[in-house]
Amino acid sequence: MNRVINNPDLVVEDMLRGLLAAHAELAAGTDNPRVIKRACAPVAGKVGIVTGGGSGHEPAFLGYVGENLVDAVAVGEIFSSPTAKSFFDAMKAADGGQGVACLYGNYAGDNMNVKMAIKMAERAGLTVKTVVANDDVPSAPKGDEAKRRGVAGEILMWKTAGACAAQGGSLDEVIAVAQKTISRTRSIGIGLTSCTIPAVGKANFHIADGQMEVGIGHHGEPGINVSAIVSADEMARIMVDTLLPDLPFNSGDRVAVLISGLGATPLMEQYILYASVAQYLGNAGLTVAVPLVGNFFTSLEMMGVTLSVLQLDAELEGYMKAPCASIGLTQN
Amino acid sequence: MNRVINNPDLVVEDMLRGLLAAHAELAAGTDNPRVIKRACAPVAGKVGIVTGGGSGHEPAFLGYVGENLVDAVAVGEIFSSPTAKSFFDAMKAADGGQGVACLYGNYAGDNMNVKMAIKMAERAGLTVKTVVANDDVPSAPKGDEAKRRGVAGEILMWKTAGACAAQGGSLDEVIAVAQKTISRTRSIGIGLTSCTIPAVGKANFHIADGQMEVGIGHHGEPGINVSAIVSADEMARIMVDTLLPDLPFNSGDRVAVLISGLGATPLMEQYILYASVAQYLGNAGLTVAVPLVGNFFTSLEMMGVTLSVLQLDAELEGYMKAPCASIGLTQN
Amino acid sequence: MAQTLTLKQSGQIVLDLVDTINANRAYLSEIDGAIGDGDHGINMSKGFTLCGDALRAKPVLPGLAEGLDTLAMTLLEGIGGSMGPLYGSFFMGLAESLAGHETLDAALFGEALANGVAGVETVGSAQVGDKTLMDTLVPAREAYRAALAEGADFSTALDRMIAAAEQGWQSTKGLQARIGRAARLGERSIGVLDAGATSCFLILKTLAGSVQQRLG
Amino acid sequence: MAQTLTLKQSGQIVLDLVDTINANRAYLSEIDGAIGDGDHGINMSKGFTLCGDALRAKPVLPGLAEGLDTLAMTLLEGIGGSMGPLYGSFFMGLAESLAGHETLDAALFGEALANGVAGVETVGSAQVGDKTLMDTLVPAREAYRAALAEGADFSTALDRMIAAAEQGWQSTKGLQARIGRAARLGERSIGVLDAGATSCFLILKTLAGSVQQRLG
Ligand SMILES: Nc1ncnc2c1ncn2[C@@H]1O[C@H](COP(=O)(O)OP(=O)(O)O)[C@@H](O)[C@H]1O
Ligand SMILES: Nc1ncnc2c1ncn2[C@@H]1O[C@H](COP(=O)(O)OP(=O)(O)O)[C@@H](O)[C@H]1O
Ligand SMILES: [Mg+2]
Ligand SMILES: [Mg+2]
Ligand SMILES: [Mg+2]
Ligand SMILES: [Mg+2]
Repeated sequence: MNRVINNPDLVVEDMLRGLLAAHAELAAGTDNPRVIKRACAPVAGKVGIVTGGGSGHEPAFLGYVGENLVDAVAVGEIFSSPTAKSFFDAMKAADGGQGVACLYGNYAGDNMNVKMAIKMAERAGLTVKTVVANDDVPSAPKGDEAKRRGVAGEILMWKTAGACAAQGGSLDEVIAVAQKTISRTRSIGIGLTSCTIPAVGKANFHIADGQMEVGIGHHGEPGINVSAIVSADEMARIMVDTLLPDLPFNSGDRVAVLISGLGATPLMEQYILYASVAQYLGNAGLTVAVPLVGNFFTSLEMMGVTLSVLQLDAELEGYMKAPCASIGLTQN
Repeated sequence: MNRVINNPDLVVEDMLRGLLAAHAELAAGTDNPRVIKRACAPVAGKVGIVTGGGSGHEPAFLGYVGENLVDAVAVGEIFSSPTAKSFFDAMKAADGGQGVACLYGNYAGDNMNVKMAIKMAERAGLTVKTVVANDDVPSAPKGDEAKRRGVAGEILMWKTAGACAAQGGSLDEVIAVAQKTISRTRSIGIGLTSCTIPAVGKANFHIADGQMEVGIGHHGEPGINVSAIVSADEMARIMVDTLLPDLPFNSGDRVAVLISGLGATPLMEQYILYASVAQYLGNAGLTVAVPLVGNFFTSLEMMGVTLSVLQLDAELEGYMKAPCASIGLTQN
Repeated sequence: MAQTLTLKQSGQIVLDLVDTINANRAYLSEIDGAIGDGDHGINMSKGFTLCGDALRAKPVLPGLAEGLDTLAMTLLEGIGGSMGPLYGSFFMGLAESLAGHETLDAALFGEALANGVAGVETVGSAQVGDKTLMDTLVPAREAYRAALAEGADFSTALDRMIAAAEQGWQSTKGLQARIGRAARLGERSIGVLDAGATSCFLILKTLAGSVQQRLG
Repeated sequence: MAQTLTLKQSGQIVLDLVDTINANRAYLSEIDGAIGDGDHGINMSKGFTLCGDALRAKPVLPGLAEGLDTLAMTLLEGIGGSMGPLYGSFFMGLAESLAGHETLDAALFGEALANGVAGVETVGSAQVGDKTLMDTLVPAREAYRAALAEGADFSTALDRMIAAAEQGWQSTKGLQARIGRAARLGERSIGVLDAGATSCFLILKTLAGSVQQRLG
């Protein structure tokens, strides 16, 4: 293990210490050490945006706390859901009196903890509504969308919902925007190497050298198939061919495209992939109105990439292009 | 090789294609396929900022083309200096009539190519002045600073000089700011794994599993020593203890701190390192006025980190905090 | 033999549960290691230990209802993943039913058990046969209900509950996991016990035993 | 034997240089592989081939001065790293000295050679003994100058230049690299030839041979 860590059991604590030390203007701690909030949260009169999930995906989730984005985030152990209490505390931290939109990913643990957190929130008199991201196409067949996992498309939903909330949207409006965003988003990942949770010390899944796993999940969940690594162009073709028919996307659509490296894949290669993705999307008659390329949602030091495509409309395009400031995404 | 590439000999071309497709508002190509400029460059009446270097360090160098940063960049093969012609063409692309500041790193190839480019620029009637970054402390002993390599500290010099130029600084003022920045910056890297140039196909240096190389260069240049990996806290101590006496930094100084992952080291671990770095700097009486943590200057998929510390004064702090927009760094 | 116990004086039962989980920490992780990620004992023991510490830190040991509520809240606070919400809602269900009562009798226990199981069902949406703790819980609830319907006394009903819980737990050996981490293994998950069903049996058995002991 | 050649009609000499480098592509990379990164032949051949293509694409083959200038510019345009600027400035130095002249005689060649070597010196700052192409270039320049001073004719001076270049090149075998990539190896760089010194010898030998051929 070639890591920059102290006690492997305390990597999340140590990370949070560093992150809070570095970004005092952006993010602040709370009484719950596993809840990070915007320095100015709760913002009175604004719908609060909450998310949360396991650690190891940095800058997701906590890196999207910021201006016109997420107000508070619940932080779990590596690849493990935050506690119900942490989700609840994040809701409290985000509540500016207009209710809270809890926008998270479709994983068993997160679903259960959010459910319990909402129970606690109801007792405390908070209004909370949720949207569950299920953008990962390979994780369940079409028709069974409710079973699909949430992956990097979550970022797009935080972006649009965060912008809507910042512009004064009501809870129902914010929820509708988040839901519309994720309903129009399709994602797929390709994994090239596995990763190692520091406290475990050995890889908890395996991809043989020279192999790629198409459709792999953010924690090594099995994908559609394993085959010999193909060219970036061929990867792009496979990914685009999987995503476009699923929504379906149509010629003439304007889209947001998010390519995220999974951790160890160089930015150079992410742009190489984007070149082909852009071409295949163009061939299909789509216009990329919002392109995002970088390490937005990672899995420790996995090699690989994910592609997310969001079918825009005028409202979503406006929200996607709105300014924001956070560790994970800043635009002006 | 678990890579997302097409032809290994054309990775730079393919990357540039993707990058230009993704960032049309920010960056534009030029007649020279190895020169990228700001979409709006040259900006009339503004000093042009030029840099350049080998590829494989993304987002450096080309990712810092943008608003209040670099105007044009010469792009080399992986880990290899751009051609003299490319540096010259970048100078032409950046020249808005007030001269060009070419701010690059101290490597034999870059030095020679910039020298020849300046010869060409003189013939073409351009005024070019240079600052050579030499912030990497382990690459030569104190007293021999001119022999030191330039590493991530280059980003700080682009930032301050870019801001100075944007605010109307003359060529001499811009050069003075860049020189002051790099003269007050000290950097050190620790490498934990090596990396592989796609066209070569095997690692061109080696770090044994469980070992770390303190002071390693961005292309695997040998460091000060190789030892068993220590804790992040101990790494921070070694790094801080190397940098502080070298300038020297003094109690009461305000500093900018830049931690960069070398490619495959997760952001989580970079923040773990920052937690300890901030503490050791605090112990020494320094105040971190500008903290930057992320993959700012990488070496393909190397694992490891670099630390750069810049001794601020009021002028430099202002320039460091000025807004900017680019792939590598956006702040508002 | 008494047919009720005083809730206020029965807070020790929660500490018995804590002891049981801690005593079986390694065993539970070992079972989870076969078809899961080997951390079930660690997860459970982390949450239960927090609760034990919280209860022991109080000047007076709280009664059973409050103790179970503390257990629920510390699980929801102390462990993420799925065990926090699943066992958290189980114990919250028990605590909610007992709240406001002075004594625990057979009927109230049955009500509380059903409420706890319903909580797990709502949160986890697992069915009997999915190879989870529901395979222990549902037969236990059914057997207890049937025993009361047949006129059994409190202690006898608890015996019947435990027998059914044990059978349900053991049945997981032959099941293919359809939910949770082990579901990924498909047929390869058949042949070993389920970790959650195991901890659940140990919890019910301790709960029943401690109640029976107090019934005299 | 004539003592001058017409520059306008000697552009073929540049194509001879291109052929020499391409013929030795593998050999040069092999030498670089021993203590460098094994790409010297690739780097050189890339730049020289570009120049050959550019020259052959012109309706009329340019003369020697213009041809050398094209070679210099294509190297500066086509290869980054250190070979572009080093050989670029060498050939630029030659071209600058020849520019404006109609004929090449022994004195002008000596002037051009010195100017080219000065260009390499300025750009690369390497000294004799550092195990670089300077170990070929500097003895070559000195020997040529001495030959002229002693009254040797053009062709003889070129023979003396090549003999010294070869000796200088061979001397790199015993040297420890103090500059460039091989310097990292310290003492381990001793015992093999330097790649740049090798390509430089091949270039000077071809240049001299082609000139001599034209002197008749
Ligand atoms: N939806 C669910 N409903 C009920 N029990 C579940 C559910 N999902 C998982 N389980 C139980 O969780 C147990 C695993 O718990 P544990 O190892 O602590 O968590 P994890 O699987 O996150 O490592 C399984 O043995 C199973 O009994
Ligand atoms: N500063 C310098 N001055 C003169 N020659 C140099 C200098 N640095 C390197 N060289 C020459 O460069 C040669 C290596 O060239 P090449 O392999 O093409 O480049 P690289 O080392 O970048 O791979 C060495 O053999 C040496 O002769
Ligand atoms: Mg487990
Ligand atoms: Mg687990
Ligand atoms: Mg070489
Ligand atoms: Mg080379």
